[in-house]
Amino acid sequence: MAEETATIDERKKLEKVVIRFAGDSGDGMQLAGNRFTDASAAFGNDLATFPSFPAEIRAPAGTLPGVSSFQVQIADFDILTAGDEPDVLVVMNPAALKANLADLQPMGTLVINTEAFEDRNLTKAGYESNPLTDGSLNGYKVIEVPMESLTKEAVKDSGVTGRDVLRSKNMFAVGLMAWLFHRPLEPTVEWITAKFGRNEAVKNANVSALKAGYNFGITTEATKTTPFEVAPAKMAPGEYTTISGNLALAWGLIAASQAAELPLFYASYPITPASDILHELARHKNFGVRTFQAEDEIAAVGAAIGASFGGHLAVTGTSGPGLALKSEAISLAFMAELPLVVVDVQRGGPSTGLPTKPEQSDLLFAMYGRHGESPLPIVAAASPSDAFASAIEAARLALKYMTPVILLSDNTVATGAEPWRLPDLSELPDMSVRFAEGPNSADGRFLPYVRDPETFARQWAVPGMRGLEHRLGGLEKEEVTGNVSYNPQNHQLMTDTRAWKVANIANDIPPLEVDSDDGAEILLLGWGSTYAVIRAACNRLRKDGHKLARAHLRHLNPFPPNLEGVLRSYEQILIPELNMGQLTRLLRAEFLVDAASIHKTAATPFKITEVENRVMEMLS
Amino acid sequence: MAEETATIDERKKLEKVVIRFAGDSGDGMQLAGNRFTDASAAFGNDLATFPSFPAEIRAPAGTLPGVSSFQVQIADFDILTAGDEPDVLVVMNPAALKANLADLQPMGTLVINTEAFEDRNLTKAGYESNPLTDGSLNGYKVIEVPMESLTKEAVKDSGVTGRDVLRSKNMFAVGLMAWLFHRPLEPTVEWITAKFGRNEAVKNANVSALKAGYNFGITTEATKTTPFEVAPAKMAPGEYTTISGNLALAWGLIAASQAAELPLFYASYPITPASDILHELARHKNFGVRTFQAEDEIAAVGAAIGASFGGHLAVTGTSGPGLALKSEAISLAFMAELPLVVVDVQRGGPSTGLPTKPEQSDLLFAMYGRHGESPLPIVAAASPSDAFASAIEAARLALKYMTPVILLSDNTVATGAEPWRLPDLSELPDMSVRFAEGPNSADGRFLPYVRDPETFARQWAVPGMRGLEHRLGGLEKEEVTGNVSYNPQNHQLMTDTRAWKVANIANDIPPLEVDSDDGAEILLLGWGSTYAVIRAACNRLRKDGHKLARAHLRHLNPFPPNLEGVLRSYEQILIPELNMGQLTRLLRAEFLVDAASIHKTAATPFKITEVENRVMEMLS
Amino acid sequence: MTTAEYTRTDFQTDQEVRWCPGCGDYTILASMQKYMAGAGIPRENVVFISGIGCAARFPYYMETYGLHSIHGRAPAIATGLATARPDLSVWVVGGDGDMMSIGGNHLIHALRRNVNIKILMFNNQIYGLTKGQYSPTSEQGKLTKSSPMGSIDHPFNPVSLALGAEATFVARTIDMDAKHTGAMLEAAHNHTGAAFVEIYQNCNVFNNHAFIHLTGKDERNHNRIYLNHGEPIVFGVDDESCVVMRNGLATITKTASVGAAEILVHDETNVSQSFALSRLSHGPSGPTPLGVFVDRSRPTYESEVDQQLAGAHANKGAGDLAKLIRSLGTWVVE
Amino acid sequence: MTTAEYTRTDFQTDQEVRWCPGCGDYTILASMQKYMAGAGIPRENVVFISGIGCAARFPYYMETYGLHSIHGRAPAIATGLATARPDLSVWVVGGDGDMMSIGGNHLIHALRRNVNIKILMFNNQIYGLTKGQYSPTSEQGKLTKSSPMGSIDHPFNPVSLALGAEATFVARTIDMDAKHTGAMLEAAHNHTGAAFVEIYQNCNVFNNHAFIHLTGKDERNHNRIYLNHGEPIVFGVDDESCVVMRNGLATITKTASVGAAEILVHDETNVSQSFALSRLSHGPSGPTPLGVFVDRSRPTYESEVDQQLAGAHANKGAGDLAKLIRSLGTWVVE
Ligand SMILES: Cc1ncc(C[n+]2csc(CCOP(=O)(O)OP(=O)(O)O)c2C)c(N)n1
Ligand SMILES: Cc1ncc(C[n+]2csc(CCOP(=O)(O)OP(=O)(O)O)c2C)c(N)n1
Ligand code: SF4
Ligand code: SF4
Ligand SMILES: [Mg+2]
Ligand SMILES: [Mg+2]
Repeated sequence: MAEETATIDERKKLEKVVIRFAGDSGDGMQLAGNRFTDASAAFGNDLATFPSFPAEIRAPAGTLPGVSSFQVQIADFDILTAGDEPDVLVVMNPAALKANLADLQPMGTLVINTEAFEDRNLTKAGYESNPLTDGSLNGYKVIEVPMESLTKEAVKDSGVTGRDVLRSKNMFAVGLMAWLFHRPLEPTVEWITAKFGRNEAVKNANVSALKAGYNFGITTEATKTTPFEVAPAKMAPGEYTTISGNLALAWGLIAASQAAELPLFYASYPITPASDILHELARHKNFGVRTFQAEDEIAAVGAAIGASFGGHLAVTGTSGPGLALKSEAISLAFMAELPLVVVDVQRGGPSTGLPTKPEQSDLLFAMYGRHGESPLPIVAAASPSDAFASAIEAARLALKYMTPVILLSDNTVATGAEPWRLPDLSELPDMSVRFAEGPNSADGRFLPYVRDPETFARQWAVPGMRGLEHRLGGLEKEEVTGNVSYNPQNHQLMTDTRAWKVANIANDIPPLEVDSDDGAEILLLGWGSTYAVIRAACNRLRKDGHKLARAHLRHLNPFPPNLEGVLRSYEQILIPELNMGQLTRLLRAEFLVDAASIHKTAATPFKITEVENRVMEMLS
Repeated sequence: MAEETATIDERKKLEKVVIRFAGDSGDGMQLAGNRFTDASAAFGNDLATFPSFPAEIRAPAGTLPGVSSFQVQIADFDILTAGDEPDVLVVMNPAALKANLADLQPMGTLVINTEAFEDRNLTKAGYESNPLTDGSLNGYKVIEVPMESLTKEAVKDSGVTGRDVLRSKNMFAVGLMAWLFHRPLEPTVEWITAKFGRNEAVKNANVSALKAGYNFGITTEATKTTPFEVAPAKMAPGEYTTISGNLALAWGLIAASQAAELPLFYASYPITPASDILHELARHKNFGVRTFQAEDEIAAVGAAIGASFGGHLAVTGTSGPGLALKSEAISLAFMAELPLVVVDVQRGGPSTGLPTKPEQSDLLFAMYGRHGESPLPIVAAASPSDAFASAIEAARLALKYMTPVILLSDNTVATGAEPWRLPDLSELPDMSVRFAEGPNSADGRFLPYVRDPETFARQWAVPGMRGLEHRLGGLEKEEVTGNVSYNPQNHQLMTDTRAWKVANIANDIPPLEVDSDDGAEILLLGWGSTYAVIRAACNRLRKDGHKLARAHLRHLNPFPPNLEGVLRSYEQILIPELNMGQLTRLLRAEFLVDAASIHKTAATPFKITEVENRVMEMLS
Repeated sequence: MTTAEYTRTDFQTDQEVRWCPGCGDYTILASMQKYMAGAGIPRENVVFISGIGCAARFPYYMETYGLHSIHGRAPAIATGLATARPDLSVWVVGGDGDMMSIGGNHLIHALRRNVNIKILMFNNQIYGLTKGQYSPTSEQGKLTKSSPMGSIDHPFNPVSLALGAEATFVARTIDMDAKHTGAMLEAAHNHTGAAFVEIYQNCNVFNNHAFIHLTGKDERNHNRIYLNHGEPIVFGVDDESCVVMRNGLATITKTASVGAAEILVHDETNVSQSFALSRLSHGPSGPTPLGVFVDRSRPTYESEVDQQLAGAHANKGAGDLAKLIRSLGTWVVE
Repeated sequence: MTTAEYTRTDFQTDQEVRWCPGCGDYTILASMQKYMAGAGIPRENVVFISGIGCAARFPYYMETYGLHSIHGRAPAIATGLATARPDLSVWVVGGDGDMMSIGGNHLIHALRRNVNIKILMFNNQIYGLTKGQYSPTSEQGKLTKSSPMGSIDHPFNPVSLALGAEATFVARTIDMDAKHTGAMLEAAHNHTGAAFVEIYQNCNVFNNHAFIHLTGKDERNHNRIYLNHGEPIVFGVDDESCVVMRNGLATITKTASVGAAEILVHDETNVSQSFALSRLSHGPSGPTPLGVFVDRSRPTYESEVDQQLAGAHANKGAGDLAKLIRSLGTWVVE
């Protein structure tokens, strides 16, 4: 077959490569990126992706705000982030070039859809002269491709007409990249067939464009650049899939519902970047999942509280602005001691902020974002695949301790994707719930605030259970009976009890694991989506011979019991955060440790080098 | 006159005395307490009050939850709290006795309305035998008064009938206390006349009951106890009034509106204990004050934001649950950089909590209670009268720095009363606002995010100003232009700028004043309503010869610039708080100081002795 | 105990009832306990959910399951509970502030969705618990603590609002008429879907005599217009008055002055006509219709949820987690 | 520049308009800019306030004052602004989600209070900005991302809801009919008080053709029922159809089949009758009334606020702070 003409030996062997597809929102770049990613995953590469798209549904075609991009890093070893500067940049129009060129590696490869570089588009992108001809691309390896006419030509027999003709040009790009990186075409052809099977013309057009792109590579022998090769990654043996954080979180909730043997009730009001959790769960009604799209976030958390009172595993999901609206009701669930998982997929704030950009700036809000003394357990997902286990852990704590739990995800986790080694489902934690079984007082009544001596969780009795009728509410409760009480000593007791109940969870979570070199002087401590970049920075620094320790917190409240000891074992501590240093503040307050913070709120994840450089500064 | 028969010399001279009136909600105890307080104020005593009433409008008559009480401390020197254990307890029924007796000083004076001690009432209060006769009151000086028949007798010619007859018995109690403490009757008579003037019968009844109480004291020669005397206090010269915190806060807002020459717009949704601010402001429409009772707290803050956009001094007031609901909109005001004062009159939390009880547990919520990075200035009122100046300060900061400001009050400040030396109104701060005067860009446009180089406040242009049309919003703003921007560097810049703008306020607030003894080893640091108890504890400890320092924070964010220095000057720091140690957490995080915390959430203010004892422990 | 053996006291709790003496809430509580005793619903399947306010303390006094939640959110919480647990009998209780001020949005959404919950709004036209501010149902001009020169808010007509919000059942009754209250509770319960019942309730402390035109010995005979499905709408002493439709408006006239055929016949299934009836009074200051305005049928929200679950189950089989996590395609690393 | 000299471009901003090509929002924006150019209101006195959504980006494109606020809260913010500044012309713009889902409560309260704000709801029956979930005006059964088996929410009828909420002005128009849109904007502006205008708006990306029955070349002639005050309600080709009242219901029939006197005459001041008209359609799937449903007069909220301020001023004189702080009585310590 033609695909084989370029042999592996002629190709550049790379350990990893970062590719970015960029074009207009209408150019189908997300789809192109995803297809390429899946083909790479199937080929056995490790990978991590970072999609980026405008907050507008569709900003004007050809303009800078309209640029959409998708970055993927593929490697033959265990990688973590979508990478810093791309090695290869595919641009479909001048705006995409303008918005992305600064990130491309020096001497990086630039694949350009030349036909889009006509005057109107150049003006829209703010170019005064044509970069293709004015010498400004001299520092790069440019592959010029007349993608539109080639696509037109390729699809002319497929049966598509009008707009649909050029729609396939993203597949042309995927095909070309497949050649460049020696990806198989089959997974993509299969996908196209599954997706467009019913529309023969569109299917044919896409397959033809894909192959045309691949063939263009072969034919032109890559317009004189050498094709790249990334060998399959050495990943732990097992069965893998590629998963985004939102999907993993949704599936984790379903898994928790099965482990707890409780129906799942998910109430939400759509909001970027959390909506996909709702969409995903809505598709799985055969798992007994009820999704409720509420009139607003308050109604969503309210409905979840109602479902929790009714004995379901109740979850409500949102992003920052929605968490703000839920604050008062979460406080009710805290007082009523009802299990509830509150998912916050963080995005750039404050206010409406930057809805499609990553940020970790809701940690202190999760911690202190309620009036009165109302501490809650907080769990954070570290990566797309980790969202599965984090969701299960959040549900486990909520049910076992009869409390709302905040589960933090963020835009990077939620919309990024990575290979996920499928878990052994028989090893899900035991989460079976023990409902109250009968009256628990000498006089035959049910007292809702009788507590488990170990967890201090109160008993859960749900409507329908005969003889256990009781009333809950938001006024201070009398210990044991749960009656309304304004008694001063009781208020003190209950405040202490609620705080203690949450603090005590520290005894029920694994100690913080530290990946430490002997003689490490500096501890890199993270939480949430900085996991990938911290590990990557660590890997690089270690390759350079530096001795480091690295740990990542899944539990932000309470902290793992050994955290203080860990902190005191290192001379220096560095905490990278996509905020103004929120975990750092918590640790300072809690342990009086002078941890250093590297933080930013620049609507983008850390670059590995940013963390690396800071560590180097601290080491010197 | 009969009143003079007991001469001063025969009376016990006291420096201070604590009196508590307690009865059923329907017995008019708050009114009795207030009348007695005013009479004492007029007499020149310093005083502080602490009302306490059930959260129910009217819990069942005669029951414990129905008990309402009012405590006042009067003194001949500068006092601060309503006192710990009362010296004199007036009880109108068995429930009031049961609920309050434990607090009475050993050998304290107990004034009892004996006629209420019949079987039904005893049962309702949960007494199995009659405390009047079973010896359980042996440790007290009991003054038994058949108050009902005496009142009936006294008012029989006044013209009142039915229920109104016994309504006056609270005035009987006030009269008796007036005799006991040698208060003049005139202020009370005047007040009755002003209040009931139009209803001759009710007026007469109240005056007669009042005098009857006084005369009962004279006649029975205090049933053999010696009457008390508290000489007028030595207060700073000046004109005084007695003021509650809610009123002082409302008046402070009016003063700010005058100083800023902006109309005041107050939007609120009723909530205990903040409602009285709304009620008070609604009465002063002739000051150009607009009050808006919104459909909920979100609408209230929304309307205030609208009014602020329109150029008014906009304020929204609430308590904890309402602050939770306002969180998202406050974040909008923060992003739009619009001036706004948000008043939170804290109460016992979490959730609905203890709506009528004091607590300071919203500090961390005020600090961190918004998604994203959104620091706000926080100002807290230390006492009822201090609410006046605090309100002015909050408004000053909001207007000068174009930012929402959180003004914290609490139940103790809001509903307590104290003498207030009237300020010299000509010394209100200069708060005149400089609106934008015209286009501020080279091309003749108005750019809303052009900043003052000193305060970093952006310019304020309001609708109606020609040529200054502009758009604000909650998406991230581009520096200078205020256009929507998803640019990463800009987001970092704006996050930093907003944080810096607030941090910079530290240079515009007075340094923390420390009332320090030479050689003081321990610093007592407080904020909000603990002011009084901390001062009182300090006074006592100093009388015992201890060397102490004491300081009180009005600004919780940013802190006064000298705070770190102050903290580092003392070996030990003690922070009393009615929460679980929230200021302590802030200081630990900010300065890594190991401050000690004495805290409680027991629905009552600190007792002086609680603070005193803790200091003694630390000193030893 | 079987449901047939219930008496009123079986629905009383050990909590002292803490309303002001004379408050209309007592009467409504008694009507509810009486109704429940005879309703035949097992106590353990009944849930009362309320927000905050005097009225909202109701759940503490009903020996059933209950949740005294937060201000305004009871309809949302009840929606979640009823959707999760269609087997229960879910009742929502709240004041006019709770339901129509802060809770207005949840109320109208619960009504349009036709969640099978019974919403009782105790309308005393005042904020009781916070000691007397005007509410969204207070008449204009009302002097209260927050409106010392008179309220300027034009009030809602709760029946009109509910009808405009697609309610399938709307009724009005009054605390003092215990029999009628009981009948409305029964009708609400028998309706499959969201039921909204406005109950005029006297707050004798902060808004005494608000309903005097409907409760005064004399006035009530002139002003209570009882609606009965299929019957001509007549009222007053000896049915002296009646309602007719004139120029698209429901209008009161003397029965003697019109032919029998002209008298409007009440039709619970006709939303437009009932809306017109709701405009006869805007607050209880004159002749005011009481009874069921609308009772029509539409599938309940939770029944449709259940149907979709059952449908998905039938089509795809019980959820298989192992399959789900493989659904995007997998590959194996050896 | 005087207001007489305004042209449409004077209301365009320097911001690129960022809706999808073909979105109905463009048409409405053009209608608004055209209307504003001729309305005679000084630009600096005009304020557009919106929430969040595609529609809610509107203020960025109007060269007036503007506030792109947060989701659902625009009516509340506008209420504050209009109350503080009755001299301004305050417009609220939002989508069906913004106004009727999260913002439903503020909407109905603004309407009952009759705040002098003009509320334009761009109803595309979908959540556009969040990429296509069903909204409170989506038809039942709609397949969306969040309702893969079809939406089970019974939608609001926005006109009915507004009428039930005591609105003094309610109208409906459609993006594609720019002339009618302009006329509705003008009528809303001319109305003194809260005006609610539902504008059917095509979202060609997530809900294309939702209004095809009213915009399709052929269908529109059959389905647009234009309401005109004082005129009999006839529509269709050659006015072949008309509306009559039957058994309290507005009903469509053939014009030829009824006597002229029987045809319903539209009366903007009659809420009951207009409510009946609003029930003719529940979403734009057949004959649907367009035009002003109700336009009646009630004092505006802000005028009453101002009156109370003026009254207090007249009675008590200008506020005197020195007196105020002494109003509880004072004493002097020498
Ligand atoms: C979020 C919040 N805002 C305000 C309050 C204060 N609040 C409690 S009940 C109430 C209104 C009471 O009126 P209504 O609902 O009519 O009940 P009623 O007391 O008259 O029965 C208010 C404003 C609160 N508890 N929570
Ligand atoms: C508090 C909050 N919740 C949710 C969102 C997400 N969100 C933005 S716009 C929108 C709905 C958009 O629909 P609509 O109001 O009909 O406007 P359209 O985009 O269709 O014009 C939602 C749910 C948000 N921005 N803020
Ligand atoms: S305040 Fe009014 S509504 Fe509340 S309990 Fe008292 S009488 Fe009833
Ligand atoms: S998503 Fe729909 S409503 Fe939004 S801009 Fe695009 S076409 Fe218009
Ligand atoms: Mg009420
Ligand atoms: Mg929409």
